[in-house]
Amino acid sequence: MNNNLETKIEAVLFFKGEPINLKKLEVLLKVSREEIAEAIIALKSSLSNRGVALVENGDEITLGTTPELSSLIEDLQKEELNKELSKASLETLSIILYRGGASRAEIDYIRGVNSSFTLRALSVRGLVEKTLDPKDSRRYIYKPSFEMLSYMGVRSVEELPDYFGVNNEIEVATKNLEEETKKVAGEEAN
Amino acid sequence: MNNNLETKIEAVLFFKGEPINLKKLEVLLKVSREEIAEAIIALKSSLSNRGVALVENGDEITLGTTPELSSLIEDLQKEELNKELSKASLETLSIILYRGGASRAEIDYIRGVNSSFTLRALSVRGLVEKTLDPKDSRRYIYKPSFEMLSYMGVRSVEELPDYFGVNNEIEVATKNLEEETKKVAGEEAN
Amino acid sequence: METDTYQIKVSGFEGPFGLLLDLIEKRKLHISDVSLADVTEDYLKYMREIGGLKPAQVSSFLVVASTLLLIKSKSLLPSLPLTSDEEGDIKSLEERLRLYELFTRLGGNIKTTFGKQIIFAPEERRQGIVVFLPDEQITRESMMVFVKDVLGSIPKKTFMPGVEVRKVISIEEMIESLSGRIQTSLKMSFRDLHGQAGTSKEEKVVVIVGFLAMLELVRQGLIDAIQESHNGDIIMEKMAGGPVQETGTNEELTTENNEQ
Repeated sequence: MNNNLETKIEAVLFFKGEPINLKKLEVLLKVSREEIAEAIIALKSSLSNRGVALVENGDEITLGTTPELSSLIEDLQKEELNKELSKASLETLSIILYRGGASRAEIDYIRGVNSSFTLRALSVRGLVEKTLDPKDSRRYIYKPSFEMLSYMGVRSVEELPDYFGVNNEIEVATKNLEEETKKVAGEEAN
Repeated sequence: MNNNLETKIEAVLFFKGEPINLKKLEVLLKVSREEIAEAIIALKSSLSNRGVALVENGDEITLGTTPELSSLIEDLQKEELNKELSKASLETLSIILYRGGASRAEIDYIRGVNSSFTLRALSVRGLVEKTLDPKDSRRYIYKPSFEMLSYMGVRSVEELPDYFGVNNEIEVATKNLEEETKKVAGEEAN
Repeated sequence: METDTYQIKVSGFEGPFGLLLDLIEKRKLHISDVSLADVTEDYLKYMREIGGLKPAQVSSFLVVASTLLLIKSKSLLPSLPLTSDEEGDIKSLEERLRLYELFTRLGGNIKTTFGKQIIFAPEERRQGIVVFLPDEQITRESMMVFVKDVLGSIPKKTFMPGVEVRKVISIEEMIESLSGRIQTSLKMSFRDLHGQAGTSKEEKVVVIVGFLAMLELVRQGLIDAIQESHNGDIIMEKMAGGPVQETGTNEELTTENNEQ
């Protein structure tokens, strides 16, 4: 039964060829979130030594080629890959990746400069995505995209280098951040 | 080694998503036909109870969703095709119409986000057509399909309301955005 | 002197934190109010040499400069009274700088990893379904509305956050008031210092007088920096145009600026 669900998810992901929301999987396969979560764990382990990998990003999952075979697939790729990141992009991306999403006010606050242009450029490149903040519908949160995780060769943000080491540090350091930036956000157009 | 070859074949098949000739695999992976044949047997058995299956047809192989799940995939397909177009899709379509055909980069600049998935959705429904850019063979131009134009009751895009005004505005905006992005990119690169 | 050996590459920094961190690291210090006071003069020297920066950049450098001035004044004259807002500014500068340092370090991780081992999504499949499936939302009118909405939402130019504009406009005022406060506090400190061993007293006064002179230089340099920037932005108009006006007007201008 559960095994069956795992193969169903795999088939759906393969057919779609793009990220799918877990909520959508629940509805489509008529099962609970718990069952989905369990099946995903099983699928991940089934795919652990294969040519295809499961990538997770927030509430979405997708399939991609395994990062270890990157150079093989890169030769087959027709479109040009842009592997350049400016200093401003690196700073902005590290905040978004390691904080698991950030508002523009927070990014501006940490960087000490206006980041709207950098964010737009990263968004055009598909490396970050702008979504409404679930906690505050008046503001936007920038989140890492699948494209970003793919370029980093990680199956989820937890696989980022130093992720667990710095997570706690960030938690402590950014405790006041939300309070501080809320004051600023109210006065901004964005 | 053989196991390694198996995952390589799986990754290539997954990435291409279409039938591949065995001869081509030999060249690509720099191995003999025997080694390919052996790896294919292994891959077939690895995939025997999965959501994705290996399909052989003469000298060609490909990956497909497992036949047992065909009704699930058909449902998904139907649902995909019949669902309402998203705001992103409508926005993208309107740019393609009023630009009289646009590259993905141009659409991305104007929308400020990456449009690859959206363009895919529009293509699948036959609303737009992808052709190679005659000016640059590495990129594609998306054009409204003939069916799209006749559905809208126009013989050509020029008959769209306020076409020339809007077309000119897009032209100017694209140029400005491209220039400004280049300027920023140059500065950021130090 | 040690400070003279610093080779600061003008315009090598996008924002003030990169510069500050660089100055602190060159002195092999950690982020603290003490190290910030130490690098204040280097920072202000950089500010004076700065040229050709965009108004938005100038503003972020100035905001930090004003906080550094407070830190430096306080370190010279511990008796200088600070408002709670000013103390907050100092604390938050340290905090922001630590955060910035952390994320710059993590940015290094991204730099070394990005694009090295890529996970590829499948290519677009060629044999797409060739059926035509329109949507009743697509009409001549709706398409025109959509395209005009998209064009309307393109940002025209990068603008400055409102808060920073106001801070920039008041920095000239702040320098003036700071000079006054230091002088007052210095007179009081004279009495405080009177009974103590006299050697450091004169030295200290010399340092403080030097600092006051520097404040005046910064004020001049600041005006130069702003005048050198490209025209067309409200900040230069404000700063070059003379005395500062009340905040209400500035906010209005900022909003206009955003919406242009």
